Amino acid sequence: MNSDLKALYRDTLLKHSRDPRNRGEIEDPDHSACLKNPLCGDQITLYIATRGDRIESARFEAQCCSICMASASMLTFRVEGMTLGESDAFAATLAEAFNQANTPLPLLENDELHALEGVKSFPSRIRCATLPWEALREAISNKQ
Amino acid sequence: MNSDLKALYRDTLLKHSRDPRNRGEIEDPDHSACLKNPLCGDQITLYIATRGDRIESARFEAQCCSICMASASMLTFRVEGMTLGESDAFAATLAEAFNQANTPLPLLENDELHALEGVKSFPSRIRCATLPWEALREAISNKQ
Amino acid sequence: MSEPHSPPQVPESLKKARDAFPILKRTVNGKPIVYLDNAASTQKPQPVIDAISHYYSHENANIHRGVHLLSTEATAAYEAARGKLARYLNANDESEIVFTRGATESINLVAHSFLEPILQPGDEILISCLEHHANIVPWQLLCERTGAQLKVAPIFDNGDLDVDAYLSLMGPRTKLAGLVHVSNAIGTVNPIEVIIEAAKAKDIPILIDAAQSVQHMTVNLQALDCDFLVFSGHKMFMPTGIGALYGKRSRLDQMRPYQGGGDMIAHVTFDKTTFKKPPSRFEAGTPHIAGGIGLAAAIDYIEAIGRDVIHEYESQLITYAADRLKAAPGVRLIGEPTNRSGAVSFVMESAHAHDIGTILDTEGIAIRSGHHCCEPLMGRFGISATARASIALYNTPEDIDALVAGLAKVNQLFG
Amino acid sequence: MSEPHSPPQVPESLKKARDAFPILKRTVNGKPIVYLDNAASTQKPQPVIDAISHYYSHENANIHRGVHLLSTEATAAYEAARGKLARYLNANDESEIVFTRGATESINLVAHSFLEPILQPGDEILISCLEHHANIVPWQLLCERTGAQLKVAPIFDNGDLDVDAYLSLMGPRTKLAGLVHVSNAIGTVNPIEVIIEAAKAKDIPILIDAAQSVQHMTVNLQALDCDFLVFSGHKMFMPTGIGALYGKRSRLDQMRPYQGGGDMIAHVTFDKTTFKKPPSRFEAGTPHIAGGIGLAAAIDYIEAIGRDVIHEYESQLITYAADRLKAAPGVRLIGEPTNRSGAVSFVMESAHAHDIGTILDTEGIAIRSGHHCCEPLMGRFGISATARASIALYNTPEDIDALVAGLAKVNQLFG
Ligand SMILES: Cc1ncc(COP(=O)(O)O)c(C=O)c1O
Ligand SMILES: Cc1ncc(COP(=O)(O)O)c(C=O)c1O
Repeated sequence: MNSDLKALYRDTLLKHSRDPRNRGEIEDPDHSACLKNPLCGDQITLYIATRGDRIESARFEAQCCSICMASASMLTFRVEGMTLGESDAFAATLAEAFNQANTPLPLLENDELHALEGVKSFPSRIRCATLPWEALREAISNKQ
Repeated sequence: MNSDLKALYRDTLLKHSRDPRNRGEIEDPDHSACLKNPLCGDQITLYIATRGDRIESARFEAQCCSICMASASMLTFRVEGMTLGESDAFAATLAEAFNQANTPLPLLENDELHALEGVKSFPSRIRCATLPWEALREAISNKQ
Repeated sequence: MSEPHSPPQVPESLKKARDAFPILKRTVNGKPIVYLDNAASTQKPQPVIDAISHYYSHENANIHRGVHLLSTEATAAYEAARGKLARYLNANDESEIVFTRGATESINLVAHSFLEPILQPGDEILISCLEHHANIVPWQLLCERTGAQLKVAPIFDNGDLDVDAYLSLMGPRTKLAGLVHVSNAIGTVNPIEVIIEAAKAKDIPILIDAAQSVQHMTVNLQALDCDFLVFSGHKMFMPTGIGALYGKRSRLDQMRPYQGGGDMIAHVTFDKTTFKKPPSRFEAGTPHIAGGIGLAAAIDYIEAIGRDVIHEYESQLITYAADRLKAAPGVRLIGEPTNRSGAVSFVMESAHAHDIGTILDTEGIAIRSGHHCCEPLMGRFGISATARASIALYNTPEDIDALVAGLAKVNQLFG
Repeated sequence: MSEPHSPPQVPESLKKARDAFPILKRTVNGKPIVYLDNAASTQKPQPVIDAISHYYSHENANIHRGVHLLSTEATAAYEAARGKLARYLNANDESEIVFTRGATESINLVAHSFLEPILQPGDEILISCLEHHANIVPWQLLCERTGAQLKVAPIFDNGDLDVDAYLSLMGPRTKLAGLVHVSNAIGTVNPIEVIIEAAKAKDIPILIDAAQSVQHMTVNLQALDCDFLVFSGHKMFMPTGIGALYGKRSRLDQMRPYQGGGDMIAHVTFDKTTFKKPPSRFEAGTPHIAGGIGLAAAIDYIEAIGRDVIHEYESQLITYAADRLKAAPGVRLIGEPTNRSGAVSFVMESAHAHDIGTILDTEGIAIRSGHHCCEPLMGRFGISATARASIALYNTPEDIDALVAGLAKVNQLFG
C-alpha cells in the first residue's frame, strides 16, 4: 500500500471515522451552523453549548467522508473548555496550516489532531479536514 | 503583379468601378432594396422601374469597394428589359455560380460580367460581387 | 449466451485506440493510468491536439471580418467545422448549429433568448429528477425572474424515468420540456423518441441534454426532430471551451439575441441596431476558433472508427462493469436502469465515495466521487454522493478489472 | 531630436521575438508574411502552443470536482492562471477575476448580473462614440428591456474623446459609465484615470474596455480603481475562447448569477438553490481549462520580455507607422489622436479599404479593412470603412515599410 495513503488513513483517523465522538444534535444550542462542501456534497452541522464565554460541549451531525468525520469528532473533543475566542483563533490557525504544505500543523506533540497531518499530501482532500473547523467559525459567528 | 490580382482587377472592372453606370436614385421606384454587407460595411440601394412585368430601368446608390461597384454597374445594364422573373432567376444562378470554384460563370462569351470571374479566386471578396444581385432579388420581392 | 461476467472483445478498430491518446501513456503514482472519469471529460486524441497546434502555428486569425488570407482560411475552417457538426448530428441545415462554450451555455441561451420573452407567471417548465444542475438551475433562475413554475417528473427506484408521469406533467401551461438523454450520474438512457413525439403532439418545445449521448451513440436530429439539443465538446474528445446548441431553424428565427457585440449585428447605429440571422445572431464576439477546429478533428477521429462500432462495444463494456461491480463485496449500485450508457454509480458499506476516490487514485485509477452536479438525484436516493466509473472508447475490460481490484483494497483498509 | 520618419530601434529583448511565433515563418502568396492585423487577434508564441498541447497530453481532466490526480493538477493549474492574471493586472484579490470567453461576454455579464437588476426606466448608461460594438450593443439591448437610455459622448475631429462632454454627461441618473481604454479602430488612448476619478467622485460605476490596452501597456488595477475592466485573451497572445472580467469584489458580491449550472452553486434542491461566492458564481459549467493554461503561459512570455520594453518600443513603432502613412501619396489618416496606441486607420483616394486589403494580401501583408465593429465611429467620420494597420511586439519598422510600399502598388493599379 502506498505510504502517503497509509499516512492519510492512520489508525487514529480510522478509529474516529468509524466511531465518532459527540455525534448527534444539541437541542437549543447556543451556536450552530450547517456547512456544505459544494464540490462533493459533504455536509456537516455543528452545535455548541456554552457556559458564559466557554464551550461546554460541541456535537455534530454529518454526511461525509472519513476524513471529515474524524476531523469533526476530534474537534468536538478538542474545543471543549476553550473560550469562543480561543477556539475561533485555533480553528483559523489550523485551517491555514492545512494549506501550508511544508509547515507541520501547530500542535503539541501528543495532540490526536496529528492524525490529520497526512491530508496535506492530498490537496483535493484538505477541504474535507477543514470543513468542520469552518463550521465552527461559522457557528461562533451565528448567535442562536 | 500577382496574376490572380490582375485577373481580379480586369480593365473592364476598373472602368466600371471608376465610372459606374446608372448611379443615382429613381424617384418613386416600383421596387427597391437597401442591402448591407455586415462584414465590411459596404452598402447598396437598388432601385427598379418597371413597365408591366419588365424592368425598364435600374439604378443604384452605394458606398462600397470597386468590385461591388462594378458588379452593380454591370447589373443595371444587364437586367434592363428582362422580366422580373427572368432577372430574379438570373441573379440566383449567378450568385450560386460565384460560389462554385471550378465552374465558369453561366454567361455568353461576350458578356461583360466575365470581368467578375476573377473574384472566385478571392473567397473573401465573393460577397462584394454578389451583394448587388442579392439586392436585386430583395428588391423584386419588395413591392413599393 | 455468454455468462454474465465475461469481458467483451475489443473490436479490431478500437484495439489501437489507446495509442492515439498521449495522456493514457502517463503513469499516476507509479501506476499506468486507468481513466474512468470520462463523463466528466474525455481525453484528447493526438489528431485533435495536432489540429489545435497546427491552427495556431499556421492559420490563426480572427474570422468573418478579414480579407487577408489567414482570416479567410480561419473563417473557412471554422465554418467547415459547423458544417461537419451539422452532418454528424444530421441537422437539416448548418445554420441550426450555434457554437457555445458547452452544454451549460447552450441551455442558458435557450432560457434567455427563447423562453424568457414568452414566459408568463404561472407557466410551467418541465424537467426530470435525473437532470444535471445545468438543466435545473437556468430554469430556476428563470422561474424566479418570471413567476413561472418548475415541474419535476419523478423516477423509479431503479433509476428509470417514470415516463407516464413525465407525459402527464405535460400540460397546457408547459412552455418548455427539458430532458437529459443519458444521465451522467447513474447512466440511465431515457426514451427520448417517445417523449419528443408526445411533446410535438402537444405542441410543447422540447430540449434534449445530449451531453452524455453524442459521444456514445448516433444522434440523428432529423429522425428525432426535437426543438433544441445541447452538448459539450470536452466530453467528446474535443477541446475545452467549445460546444453547441442545435436549434430548429424555425425556433432560432423567432429568438431574440443572447449576448450583444460584434459579429451578431447586421447594422449598428446609436439609434437602431439590427441583427443577423441565426446562427450568427447568437454568436457575439470573437468565438473560440481553435475550439471549432479541434471539434472538427474529433469528429473525423470518431467517424474513422465508426459510431456503431463504438456504441456496440461500449454497451457491452458498461454492462460488464455494472455486472462486476454489482458482484463485488460491499458494493451497492445506485441506479440499475433498464438501458444504461457510459456510467455506473455505486456506494460501499465500508467507505465514503470520497475515500474510495482517493484510494483508487493511489492505484492510478481515476473515477469521480461526489454528487456529479445532480444533487436532487442524490437526494432521491437518500445519499449525498456516489463513486462513479464512466467509460469512453479507449477503455478496456482490464480497466474494469483494475477498478474492481482497487475496491478490494478499499475494503481491506476500511473493512 | 530624431527626424520624423526615422525608424525606431528594435530593443535587444525583442530582436528574436519573431522566432517564437511559428506562424510568422509562413509565406503568403509566396511572400513572407507581414502581419499587421493584431488588433483583431494576435499570433501565439510557441510557449503558449506548447502549454496547450502539454495540458491535453498530460493533465487534461475536469476541474473543481475530482479527487483524482489529473483533476487535482488541472484544477491547480487553472486556478494558478487566475492568480497570475490577478497579479498581472495588480488586482486586489484573485477572486476579482472572472474567466469569460472574452471582452464581449464580460460586458454582457456586467449588463445582466450587475446593471439589469438595478436599472429603472429613465436611468442612463453613458458610453463614448469611440466604442466597439461590444460596448454598445449589450447596453442597447438592456435599454430596450428596461426603458433606460443610452448616452453617447462625442469626440473631436482628430479622434480624441471630448472629455468635458463625457464628464458633463455623468448625471444623477447615470447608472454605469463605459469607456474604451484604447480605440481598436483609430488607436486613440483615452485618459481613463481622469474619467475614473470623476466617476468615483460622482459614485458612478465605471467599466473600462481594455481589449486593446492590456497587451500594449501596464494596466494597474489598484492604481486605476475602476469597478469593472474587460479584455480578450486572443488579442494578447493567448488562446481563443478565453478572456476575463475584472470586477471589484464589493461589486461582484452584490451581483446575481449570470449563467446557471454546475460549479456556480453552493447547494441545489428543487425548492431552493444557493450560489457560490465570486468568482465561481459567474462561472457556470465546465470552463475553457486549456484556455486558462494558455493564458498563464502568455503572461509568462510577456513578463519575460517586460511590459515597459514592449510599451516603449510599440509607441515608437506606431508613431513611425502613422508618420509614414500620413506622408504616403493618396493616403488620408482617419483619426490623429493626441495619444495613440496599437493601430492606425486610413483611407485612400484611389481605392476602397476592401480593395486595399486584397492588394496588400497578395503582397503577403495582412491588414484589416471594414468598420472594425465600430460602425457609429465610422459614421462620425462620414465613411463606411477604413484600412487599419495594427501592431504587436513582433512587428518591425520593415513591416511598416512593406505596408507603405504595398500602398504604392494600390495607387499604381487604381491611380
Ligand atoms: C476595443 C474592443 N472591445 C471589445 C472587443 C471585443 O472582443 P471579443 O470579440 O474578443 O469579445 C474588441 C475586439 O475586437 C475590441 O477591440
Ligand atoms: C448530462 C449533462 N448535462 C450538462 C452538463 C454540463 O456540461 P458543461 O459543464 O460542459 O457545460 C454535463 C456535464 O457535466 C452533463 O453530464
